[in-house]
Amino acid sequence: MTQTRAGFTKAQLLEFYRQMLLIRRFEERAAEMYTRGKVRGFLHLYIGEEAIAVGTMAALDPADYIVTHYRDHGHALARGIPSKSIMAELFGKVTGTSRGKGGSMHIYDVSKNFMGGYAIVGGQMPIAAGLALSARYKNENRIAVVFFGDGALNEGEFHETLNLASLWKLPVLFYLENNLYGMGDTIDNTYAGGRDVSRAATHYRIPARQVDGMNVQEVYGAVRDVTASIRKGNGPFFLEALTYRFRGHSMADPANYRSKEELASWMKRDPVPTLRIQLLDMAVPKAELEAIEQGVEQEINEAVDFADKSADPDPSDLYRDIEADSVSATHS
Amino acid sequence: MTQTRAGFTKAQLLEFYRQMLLIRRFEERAAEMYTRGKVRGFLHLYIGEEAIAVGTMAALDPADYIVTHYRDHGHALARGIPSKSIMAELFGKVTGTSRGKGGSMHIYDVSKNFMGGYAIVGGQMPIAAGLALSARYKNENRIAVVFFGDGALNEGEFHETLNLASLWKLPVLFYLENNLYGMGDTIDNTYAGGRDVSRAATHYRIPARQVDGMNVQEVYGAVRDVTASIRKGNGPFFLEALTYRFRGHSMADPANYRSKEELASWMKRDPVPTLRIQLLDMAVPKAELEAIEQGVEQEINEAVDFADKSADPDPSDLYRDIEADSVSATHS
Amino acid sequence: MPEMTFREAIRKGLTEAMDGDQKVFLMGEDIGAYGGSYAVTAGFLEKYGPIRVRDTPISESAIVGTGVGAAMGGLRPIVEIMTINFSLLAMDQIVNHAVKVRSMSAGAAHVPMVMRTVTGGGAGLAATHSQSLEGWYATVPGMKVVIPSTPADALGLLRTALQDEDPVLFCEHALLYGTRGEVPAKPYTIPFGKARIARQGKDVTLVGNARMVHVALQAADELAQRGVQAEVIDLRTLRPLDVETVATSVKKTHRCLIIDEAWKTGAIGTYLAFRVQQEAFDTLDAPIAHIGGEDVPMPYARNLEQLAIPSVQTVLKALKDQIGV
Amino acid sequence: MPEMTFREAIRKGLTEAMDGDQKVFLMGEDIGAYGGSYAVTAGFLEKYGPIRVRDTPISESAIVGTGVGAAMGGLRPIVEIMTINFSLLAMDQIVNHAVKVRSMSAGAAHVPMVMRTVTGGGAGLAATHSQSLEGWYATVPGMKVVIPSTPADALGLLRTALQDEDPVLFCEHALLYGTRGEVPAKPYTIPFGKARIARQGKDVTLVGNARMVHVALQAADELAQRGVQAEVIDLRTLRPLDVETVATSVKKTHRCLIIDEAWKTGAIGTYLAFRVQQEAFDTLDAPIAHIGGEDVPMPYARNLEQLAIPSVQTVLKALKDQIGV
Ligand SMILES: Cc1ncc(C[n+]2csc(CCOP(=O)(O)OP(=O)(O)O)c2C)c(N)n1
Ligand SMILES: Cc1ncc(C[n+]2csc(CCOP(=O)(O)OP(=O)(O)O)c2C)c(N)n1
Ligand SMILES: [Mg+2]
Ligand SMILES: [Mg+2]
Repeated sequence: MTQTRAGFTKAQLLEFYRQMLLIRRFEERAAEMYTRGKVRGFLHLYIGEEAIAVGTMAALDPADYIVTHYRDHGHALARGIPSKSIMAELFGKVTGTSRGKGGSMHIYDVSKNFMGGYAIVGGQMPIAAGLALSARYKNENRIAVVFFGDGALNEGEFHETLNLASLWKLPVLFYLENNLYGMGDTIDNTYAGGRDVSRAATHYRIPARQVDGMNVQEVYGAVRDVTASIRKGNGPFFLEALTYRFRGHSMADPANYRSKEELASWMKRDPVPTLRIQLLDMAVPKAELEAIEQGVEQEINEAVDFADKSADPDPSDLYRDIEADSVSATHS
Repeated sequence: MTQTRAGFTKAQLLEFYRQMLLIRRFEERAAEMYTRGKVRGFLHLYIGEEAIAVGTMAALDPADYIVTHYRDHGHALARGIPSKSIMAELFGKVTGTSRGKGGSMHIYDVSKNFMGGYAIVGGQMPIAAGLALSARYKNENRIAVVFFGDGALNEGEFHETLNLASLWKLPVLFYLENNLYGMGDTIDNTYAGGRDVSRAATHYRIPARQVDGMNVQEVYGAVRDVTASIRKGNGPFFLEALTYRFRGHSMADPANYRSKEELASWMKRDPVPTLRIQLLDMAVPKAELEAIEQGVEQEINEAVDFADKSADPDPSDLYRDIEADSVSATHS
Repeated sequence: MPEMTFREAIRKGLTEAMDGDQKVFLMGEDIGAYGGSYAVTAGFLEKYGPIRVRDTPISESAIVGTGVGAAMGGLRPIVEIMTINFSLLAMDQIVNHAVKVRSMSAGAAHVPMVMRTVTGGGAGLAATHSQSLEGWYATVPGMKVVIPSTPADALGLLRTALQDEDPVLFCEHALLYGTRGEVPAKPYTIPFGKARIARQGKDVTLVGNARMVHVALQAADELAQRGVQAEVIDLRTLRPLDVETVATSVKKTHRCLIIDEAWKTGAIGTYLAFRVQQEAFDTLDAPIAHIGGEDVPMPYARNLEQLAIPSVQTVLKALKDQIGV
Repeated sequence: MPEMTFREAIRKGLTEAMDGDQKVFLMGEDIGAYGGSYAVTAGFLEKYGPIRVRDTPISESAIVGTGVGAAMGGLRPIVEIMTINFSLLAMDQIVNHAVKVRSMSAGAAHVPMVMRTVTGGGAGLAATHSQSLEGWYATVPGMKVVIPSTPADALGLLRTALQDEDPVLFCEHALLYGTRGEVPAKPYTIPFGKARIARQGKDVTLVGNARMVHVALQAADELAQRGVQAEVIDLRTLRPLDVETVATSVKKTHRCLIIDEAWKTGAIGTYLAFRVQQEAFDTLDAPIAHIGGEDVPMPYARNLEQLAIPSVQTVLKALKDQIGV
């Protein structure tokens, strides 16, 4: 289970470790900033799920489109979007990824083909299909990857999109981050198909696969495999990563609806310390890990500092980026 | 195939014949009235599909709720709603089933638990689930039956409803009238799952069954079986009747998108003459059939006459039945 | 009179309905185990059980549509749409089904269903989660749209909603849940279509709904310091809309500012302005003024968000610039 | 100038776009094999092939959402929503996604997508298939709403829509497809937000959109027989809305009637009335009048349907009763 998958270099694994830790520390600090009132609105933490974003992004091409949901810091950081830009966005600063307009739930970096976090459950699904369509239409060698939670299985849009993507053989990876809960409801109460979620995809003749979302190497391998199939022109693939969020749904949620035991059993599989132990087992010197840890710590400090010192958007930004010419038909 | 299913009395089969013929003639006349401008809007004919409505309604209890789509004349007539009331509705007369307000696509007869035809593809699905919920909540011994076409499989609402109904074990029969086309598009172009549509239901752990929709006895038997399961409290069932519409999608459609051969091959299985031949084979005297045929002819003549002679709605009806107190907040 | 929060008033109304009528049940996302995303139904699942407090999948269309059918079947569903932003996913069921069944069936079937939802911005939830879309529903024949601003109104209007024989959209402003107010102890209801005079005055009429009533009241306090007596009217329901009460006030004050949190272009308050203008045309000193939310997707940043939603400052500025008060 | 039908004008615009730019493609229900439910795209599949003329499943939300993504990916989708009634099923993608991507991404992504749809009543299609919902979309920041009334405008406005860098809702009235009109042979476009003076007059201003422009023009003919010179204004686009042109006309005529086919309560024309009233307050002889569709789910019966939609008679009656013309 926790065996290192063959074929990873030490450098790769160290980079996985660094990225997972970066996400972890980033979010811990974001949570702290939330309680201090620097970050507001809804803040959804990815803590516990880091292996998915990190393993996946490493396995993708930079040209591939990424579309995700509101629980998007992990994907954004793993895609290489600077932590300071994301933190600044959370702070609502003009230096943020969306100049402070989007906040935590709507991280974009089009230069990295990171086409946004979306806060309407299921709303991102057809957008990814459309991006995939554009790639295919233009004969571009890239795919679209769309992340969503188990809750999105309940939305009609999920089905409409899978059906359409399968019919049109669109190069899209439907990526389910199954953390077993949508807000306070378990998947057992919200998806009638039972735990074998793959049939939600296979009945559209979309091949499906499950992967251990707590294991970054497994994730990487699975994503390499399924994207290879997509790139060959076989149409969409459905990948389900089994995972768990260690925190509540958002900062407001104490998560009383689930048992301490369940949480504890998943926390035993925390991908960050797990990989650390593996690295030590591989005889990576502790100092090397500590250097990484310090680097992360410093990066996060700098991100918070940057966000804190950045300027608020200018009041005139209110009317910016609404239409191409930024003119809107208002009445006073 | 065309063998009489064991257990039907002659009277039953004659009644099946009468009802199928009634639907057939009713619609032929409605089409004629449409070309004469007496019926307007969209008129969707059920011609070819009669065996489904007739076999099904005979197998249901009067207490069961019926919900259907816009192709609803067949269901309404088989449910026993007077042909003259339906024809008057098509004529937009105050004597119609909805006092002329609904038209062809929205036939209701709440006294017969016929809870409406609905013209938004898929829109009727959750309504049926809700009726089933009400029955279960009140411990009533009845189920809800909802008809829909193959096109409705594409709507997200179909999925949302099946999922919910399965989770809540609602007593609802999801009844697919698969006539292979949604307007001009074949199911092969619009449903990615192939011809084995049942998997759209079974992945929600809803049991599914297919029946020959051109054979009224088969339909009757299948509906008896699957509703028995639903009545036992096993939750929803999915029944697919394979059928074909002999006419275009609506009066406006010449149906150029399908081949003459395909149509001809289905018309060979026309349920009305098929049953007639069976009855003759059973040594039913021709005169008996002719009496039925004359009765139908007369009923339809009377229906048209009734509709024609009925009054238009009163102008004041415009404001009727909008809210309980029929008061609406209008500005002039 | 006992004091309670807006949230408690809604809870009280729901509790009364659940206790008083077995046909009433609740259905919605996370209303049970989670206790409601705004904690309105916390404890209900434990008290009433899963048959009457039904956690649903995240399927807005099916939730509302199932409510429609259940209501047609004789129950009295109270459906929760987590926020009005998500109602867009159920809009077909609301606009093409819930409100049309009565008419399409010539009155033989009807849909006594209350749809509770959360509206409004101001909590840093950005573009897709901060909208005030109730005005659209207020244009639909067959619909009722309720939007209280105080605990007492919330309870009185909810009681009325729960007696209604047709679909009611009941909008609760996210930022009002924690606000407190006195609520009469003895039984009362509040009819739809009757606005409330929240403050009497003779010099200018301010009209608002939901949180904008509080903004108007604060502006009235400021005006009072300058000797201007503003009358403040709380619409309470957007459909039916009480044009009469506003027109009567305007005939007295000769000046009027209507405030919406919704995008100002095409906001329901501009329709009200048009209607009042017709009724009170000859008595007006200045054209009726209107302010609303800025015509922008709601920005996340706090400073921009504050600029996008009408505030005491924008009210006072509009009064000065447009009405000269 | 060549004459053509409204349908032909749209076909011409689509053909030009398809011929002129490979990035343009069509997507929608039954636009290909069936030729479009109003026969607008008949023959397109044969001409351009299935890559560029894409028949879709009956999945309004996915259709629009796929268009959003394709546009973000650099294509220029022309998405057909069979009628505006069904747009309710795609409303989340339109309101929460298509128009918000630019703002939420601070301008880094945007959605140049034209959504063609069919609006209006009068064809006996009853409550769920006869609505005029374009006014709702006209209140959404980031949106453009086009609603032509003549073949020439249809073509000129469609050309403009196809050049736009943001989502455009292009509404075609079902009863106008067969109407004919002259269309300039040499290239032209029509800018958004510029109303058209369809007839000049000095005594009263009539304002409409889509089919209501024709109703207004007929009413103007009747008025002319009585010596009353009505000016008729065709709004052409509901967002941006050309308040200016209407106000200028009203300053001249001192009287105004605005006509909507949409339900009269909260119709976009009442917003226009409010705006014009503000601009032209001192020059008005009477309050601005407005009529719209009756506040009812559209009935099927012909006689009732005719009563529900503004007609020449209701226009003349409103002018007499409300403006004294
Ligand atoms: C259409 C819609 N309905 C409801 C919500 C409120 N909501 C936000 S997140 C969420 C749960 C989603 O769960 P899941 O898809 O499993 O993702 P996770 O949060 O577990 O990552 C809900 C119900 C929403 N944002 N959009
Ligand atoms: C939401 C919605 N989208 C599109 C339409 C237009 N429309 C009416 S019937 C139809 C085809 C439906 O086909 P199917 O479900 O197979 O039923 P059939 O007509 O074959 O009985 C379409 C696309 C509609 N009425 N509602
Ligand atoms: Mg989840
Ligand atoms: Mg079909």
